[in-house]
Amino acid sequence: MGQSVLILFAIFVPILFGVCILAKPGFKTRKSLIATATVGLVVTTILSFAILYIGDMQLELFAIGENMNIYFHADKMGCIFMTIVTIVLPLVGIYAFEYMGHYEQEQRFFGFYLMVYGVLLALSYAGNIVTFYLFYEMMSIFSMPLVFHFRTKEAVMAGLKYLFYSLTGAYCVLFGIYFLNQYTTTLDFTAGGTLDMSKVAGNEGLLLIVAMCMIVGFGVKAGMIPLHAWLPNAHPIAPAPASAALSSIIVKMGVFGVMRVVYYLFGAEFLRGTWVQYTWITLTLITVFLGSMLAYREKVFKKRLAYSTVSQVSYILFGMALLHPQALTGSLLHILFHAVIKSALFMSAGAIIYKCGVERVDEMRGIGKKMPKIMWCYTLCSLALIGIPPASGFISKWYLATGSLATELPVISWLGPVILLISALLTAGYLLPIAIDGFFPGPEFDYANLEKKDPTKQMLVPIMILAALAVLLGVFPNSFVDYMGELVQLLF
Amino acid sequence: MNQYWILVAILLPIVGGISVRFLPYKKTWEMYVFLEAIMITTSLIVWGLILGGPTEVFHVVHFFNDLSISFKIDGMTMVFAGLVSILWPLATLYGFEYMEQHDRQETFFMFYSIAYGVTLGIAFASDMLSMYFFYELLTLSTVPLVMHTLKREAILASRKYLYYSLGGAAFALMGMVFLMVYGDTLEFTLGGVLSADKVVGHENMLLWIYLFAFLGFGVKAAIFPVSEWLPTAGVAPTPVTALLHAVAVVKAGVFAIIRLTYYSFGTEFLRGSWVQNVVMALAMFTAVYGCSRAVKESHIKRRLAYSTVSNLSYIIFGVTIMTPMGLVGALCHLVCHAVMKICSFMCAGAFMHQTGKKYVFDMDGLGWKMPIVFCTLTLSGMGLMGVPGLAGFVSKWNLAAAAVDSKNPMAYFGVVCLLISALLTAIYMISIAMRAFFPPWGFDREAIAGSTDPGWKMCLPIMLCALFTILLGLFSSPLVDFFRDVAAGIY
Amino acid sequence: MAFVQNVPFFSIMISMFAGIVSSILPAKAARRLNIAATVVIGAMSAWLLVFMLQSDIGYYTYMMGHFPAPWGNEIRAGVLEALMALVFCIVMVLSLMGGLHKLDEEVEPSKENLYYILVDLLLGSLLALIYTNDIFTAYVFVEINTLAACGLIAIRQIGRTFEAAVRYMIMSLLGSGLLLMGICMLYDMTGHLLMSNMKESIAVIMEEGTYAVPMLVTIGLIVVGLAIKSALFPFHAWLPDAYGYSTVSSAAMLSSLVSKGYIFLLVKIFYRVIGLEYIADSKVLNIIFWFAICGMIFGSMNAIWEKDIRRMIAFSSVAQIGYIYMGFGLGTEAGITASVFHMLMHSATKSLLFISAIGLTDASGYKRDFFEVTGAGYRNKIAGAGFLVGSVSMVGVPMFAGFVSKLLFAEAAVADASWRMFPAIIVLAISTILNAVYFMKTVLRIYTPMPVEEEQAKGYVCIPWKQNKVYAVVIVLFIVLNVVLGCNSKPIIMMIEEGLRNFM
Amino acid sequence: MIGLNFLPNFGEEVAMILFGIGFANLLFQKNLIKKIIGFNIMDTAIFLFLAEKGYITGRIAPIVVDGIQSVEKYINPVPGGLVLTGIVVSVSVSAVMLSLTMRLYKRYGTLDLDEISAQLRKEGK
Repeated sequence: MGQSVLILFAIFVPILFGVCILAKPGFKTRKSLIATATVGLVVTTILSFAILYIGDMQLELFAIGENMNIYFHADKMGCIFMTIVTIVLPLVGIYAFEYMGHYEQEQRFFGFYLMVYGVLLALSYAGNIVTFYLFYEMMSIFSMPLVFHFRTKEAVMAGLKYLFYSLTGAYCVLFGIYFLNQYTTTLDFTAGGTLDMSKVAGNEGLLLIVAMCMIVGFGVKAGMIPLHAWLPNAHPIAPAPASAALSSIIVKMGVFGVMRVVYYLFGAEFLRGTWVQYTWITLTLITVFLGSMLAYREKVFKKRLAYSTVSQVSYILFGMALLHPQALTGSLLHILFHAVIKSALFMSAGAIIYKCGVERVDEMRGIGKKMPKIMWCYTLCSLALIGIPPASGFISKWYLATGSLATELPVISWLGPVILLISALLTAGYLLPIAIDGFFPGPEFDYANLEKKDPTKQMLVPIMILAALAVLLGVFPNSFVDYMGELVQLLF
Repeated sequence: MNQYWILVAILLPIVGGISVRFLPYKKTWEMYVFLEAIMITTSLIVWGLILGGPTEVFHVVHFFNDLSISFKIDGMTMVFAGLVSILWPLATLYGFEYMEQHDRQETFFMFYSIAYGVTLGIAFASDMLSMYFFYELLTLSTVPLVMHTLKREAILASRKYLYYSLGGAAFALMGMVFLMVYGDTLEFTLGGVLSADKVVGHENMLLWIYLFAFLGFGVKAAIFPVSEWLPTAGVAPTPVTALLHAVAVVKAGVFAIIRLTYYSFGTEFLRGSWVQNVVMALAMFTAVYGCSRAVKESHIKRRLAYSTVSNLSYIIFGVTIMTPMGLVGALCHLVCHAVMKICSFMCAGAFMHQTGKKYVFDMDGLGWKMPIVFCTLTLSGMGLMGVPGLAGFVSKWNLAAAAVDSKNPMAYFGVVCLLISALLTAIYMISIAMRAFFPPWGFDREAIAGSTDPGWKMCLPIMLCALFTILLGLFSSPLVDFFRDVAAGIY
Repeated sequence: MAFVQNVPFFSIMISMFAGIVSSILPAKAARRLNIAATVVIGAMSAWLLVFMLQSDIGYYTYMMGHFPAPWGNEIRAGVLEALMALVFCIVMVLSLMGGLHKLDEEVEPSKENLYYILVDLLLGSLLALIYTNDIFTAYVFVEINTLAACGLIAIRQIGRTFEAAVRYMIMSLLGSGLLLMGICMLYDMTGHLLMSNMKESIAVIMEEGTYAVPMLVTIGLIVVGLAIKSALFPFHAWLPDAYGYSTVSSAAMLSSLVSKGYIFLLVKIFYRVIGLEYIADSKVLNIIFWFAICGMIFGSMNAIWEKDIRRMIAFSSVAQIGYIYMGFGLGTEAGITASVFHMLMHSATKSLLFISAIGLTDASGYKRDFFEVTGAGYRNKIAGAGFLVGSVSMVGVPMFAGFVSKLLFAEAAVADASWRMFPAIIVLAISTILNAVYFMKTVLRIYTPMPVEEEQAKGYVCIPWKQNKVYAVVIVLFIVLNVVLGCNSKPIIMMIEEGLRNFM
Repeated sequence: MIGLNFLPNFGEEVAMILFGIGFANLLFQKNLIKKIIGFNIMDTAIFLFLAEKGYITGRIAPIVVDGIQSVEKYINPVPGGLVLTGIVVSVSVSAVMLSLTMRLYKRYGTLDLDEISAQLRKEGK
């Protein structure tokens, strides 16, 4: 029992730190604020790594209602998501200490940042759908202040839009939970699904509708087609560290929700070959294609990255929708790689804006000369994202493509890889030109009064670590792949 | 405690109220202490009756052919009387500070405590006639409260309220008469009183009469076609809107509908008939209509009044499912909504009392100036929204569980309506919290410079209600089990 | 024949005698005599009622001067008659005393004793209508009643009252003309004038079916005649002016007693002369039912539009009379019990309303306009309380008489479940709402305080209840009567049912 | 057959027609005096009808002249008695009506009821 209390600490330490930072009227100096925030980050990271190390842990907190109890269970799937959270968030936090110095009201930013960190950990440990839904809703509410941090008129509107979209998604999920409560043996996540076949016998149609509702509900957070409009205008408005955390982790929580529902509540067998699977796959493919097309046309740098998030996350959803072990491993891998790459890209974008104050892509000619280190990390990460072999992106796309070919679905088995390839080309189309113009600005660039604008070490180090990770994960992937492989065997 | 304590519980606040008006007082705080003492003693008596009271019928006044004013304590009484007896002393305490600005306090508090006695009368009534009797008295005793400020719009609001209520009562009377003729007795018995042989030829007519009686009592429960009076009654002072138009009067309407459906006509007779669909459709439409009107409303109290309209239809939706689980869901939301709504009305009242402003857009930046008030307002807003961990989630959970369990396709659509209106509630409650805590950049600071949190007499009830919301949210299983016993008829 | 059985004869004789004697007495003496006579008659009726309840003889007939039928006259008394007589006396005394202070202002001193003659005659004719068993005497006393009522209206001697008296006279003459023709045709067919004999011969006629058409015409004539006289809906044009402008006590007496007398005569004719079952299947009842339904709605609608407070109460009488005729229209035993109970309730509540209305208008500078009455409830507290109780009872709030009669009507309508039930129930509900609208509008109006400076400007004065003790006592007694009728209505309803049962 | 006793009941038919005329006059005439005349016509019509009822052909009036004879000799006296009371009633009613009309005429100078109420409305009291 002793270690299971660890989960409790891992969740409530950051939340407590966040509340203290918010509640304290004012810090004497900026340094003491940064110190408390770092301590918070470090302690939580250590705790979560300890949980990762100890492995399978359970904690039953208490019961709100009849079968509504707060229950934490750090199973294998939860650990994957917990790892991406503990890797990305501290690094983004360190980056943010430097970045936010430039703006005021930091205290509010860091307070909410730590609370979001705690809630994300709780989400990854959640053992049943009710606890998951509780912290899913908390996450929307706490991450909203991060989005409209600058409190300009459009920032507040974007924040509200973000909140109301995620609330709509949350209520679709709640609608599903009510029905699951009736038709499943237990609401806890158990690999392979918990549908009570005797009750389900009569009304499969109803349950398919419920499944579609929950997928669309969680899809809102993952930026899937019907309700993705909030993402492109929430990211550019938010400060860079917030949008980095947002697009790499919080969006993944939507994917995590879909994963839990499909594989741990309904079970893959129930949805295989049904109209739900087909509509889901077509939705993801449309998003993949649409996201990359919009990103290609977008001129504002952060908006472009936001659209790229939309399309990359739909890669993952596409892999899940195929309900095939290989494709599932591909999507799990892509979750890991995309989190790392996208946070690095957003942090580099933030650094460029922070240093040169330039927003649009066409104004960034010769950036490579001014900020060589940042641009090197940027280029490495974009290569990884596009899927050039040595880098990590290639492996996950490889598994996705082979997985989709392996499923005998009539049209999709060949159409899927084709669309993946096209959108990979488009990804190259919207990421590489920045690097090329950056390094080879062409003749009229005045090399004379050029002066280096690289950011301080505090901002640079996290980006470099992530860029290095993006490449190394691609080179030595097999430890991850085996871990994913045995996890996937459990689900089919 | 024998039966006569019921009479004491009902008459004490009435007599106390009248004595408050006519006894001379040197200082006002004497009156406050005297009135609060009466309130608390009545509540203690009520809780004494609930926990250990007699259960057989106690006839007080005999009318013609076996009609009588009589009292009884059954499951429903415990729920409603318990709820009212907890919230009324709190609201009175709140009222003391609020009414300092207004004159004619004695008359106000006279009718306020009379209304308490009459509401207890409704709760303890054991048959349709005595409930109808106190139901009418409740209208008469609350009209002067709505009219208290004696301004033009207050008089118009009270007139509209009076016409709606008396009109509704007329139709309810029709329902009662049919029960007298076609039922064995007017006594409330779970499962209905209609005698099979008398009803055999007239099912369709009786269904029509149930619809009329439902709309009659629905006036007070603010069902769609007849809900216009509630927002206009928002013009009354806050202790009135907080307690009466969020808890006592409207809940009396819903209580009457539950009595009508489960204890007089009987759900076996009504379930599956065309009336159930009509009534459920009405409830669902009102739930969405109430919220959509609330989103557009910028006057804070009218917005909360519209939110009451929609939340009441949640309860009525639970009732119209017509299964024991439906009743559990309805009772659960009846209690949770009462606690949450009274908290939000009190916060709105505190805001108006401190700043004298009435509109949502005057709230910019007040969150940091009046932390207690606006934190509790945000908390109760989240509760209404259905954030898990607070009371709203529990009641929505039970309502939806009942709807899904009833296997009635319309009930599934009802759950969708429930969630749509929860989303709309989120929109209009979160926008208030946003304005209070994160106002847009250019708001004028000196407008809110002077405002601070109100005195302890206002803050204490607000905080207590917020605490109840959290407690109900986290530890609701004992309460829900009690409701299950009530629905099963054990009490 | 116990002595108490002479009570009906004595009461009629006393009222007639008081009327004649007061013509020569000065005003004060005439007033005292009148009140004394009414009180004595009330006591005797109560004594008779108690006797009738204890003894199990249903009813008894009393031959005047022991002359048998064709020559002598006959009185018949039962539980119902005694009860009606008692209530009429109580209402008569209270209405008279309620309006005393206005009498001194509005009627010249020299003519005041004439007023009391008319009041005595009115009482005499009412009692005769209740007790008589001979149909032509009924007609004669109907005429006396009309003349007395017309005198009561015209006593105030302002232009309005004359015009109202003339209109009243014309309509009543129409009514009594039809009634007389009906009675003559009845006599023509049956050959008898005594109601009990008539009943057997009519039963015989009905069996043979010989005079089917003339019988229908006779019933029509009598019913329409009495409907005109008691201001049923289409023939109510004279009522608002008659009640609106006459002096208070006559308005109270007219509205609560005169129209009830004619309705009671109609009930007697239904039961004793023609028999309920023949009436039920003749189409006349449907006509009454539909007239009553329209009366209930349009009476209340007019009352809502009315600006003058006393004409509003007059229009509400039209609606209430519509209620009573709706009870007859149902044609069942329960329906008629409800109508009779409503007669008692209406007479008590209506005179209370008229008397308290006058108190309110006095406190508002004698102006009768609806908006002038604002805040009158505070200026004249006792009148305000009276008006509040009156309107709350009319609207049908439990614990007051109105609620019980509405409940009886609804129960009667539901019990017979014929095609009449739905219109009756719906209209009952709608007219309750309409009642609520115009009564509560006025109650709210009198209880919204008028700003103090405006009151001084208009010269309104507060009237403490001590200023007119008699008036205050009358209002309190009326309230008590109302609450008694409302609360323990069980014995009264039992009496009515028993009376109607042996009314045949 | 319907028309069979049309002739023998000639008296009653005349009475009915007279009654109609009187009733219509009382109701529709504008002038008050004409109304009173109409009322009297109506009443006399009823008394004619009553007298007609009492009459048995071939018998003499019920006045005892030469000693008491058997009942069959005389016609039925009861309707006669009724007519007497009727006449008393209609006379007194006409008297009251006429006095009221005189008062109205003295005050308003017209016998037309609608005109009187128009003047009253103008006065406003």
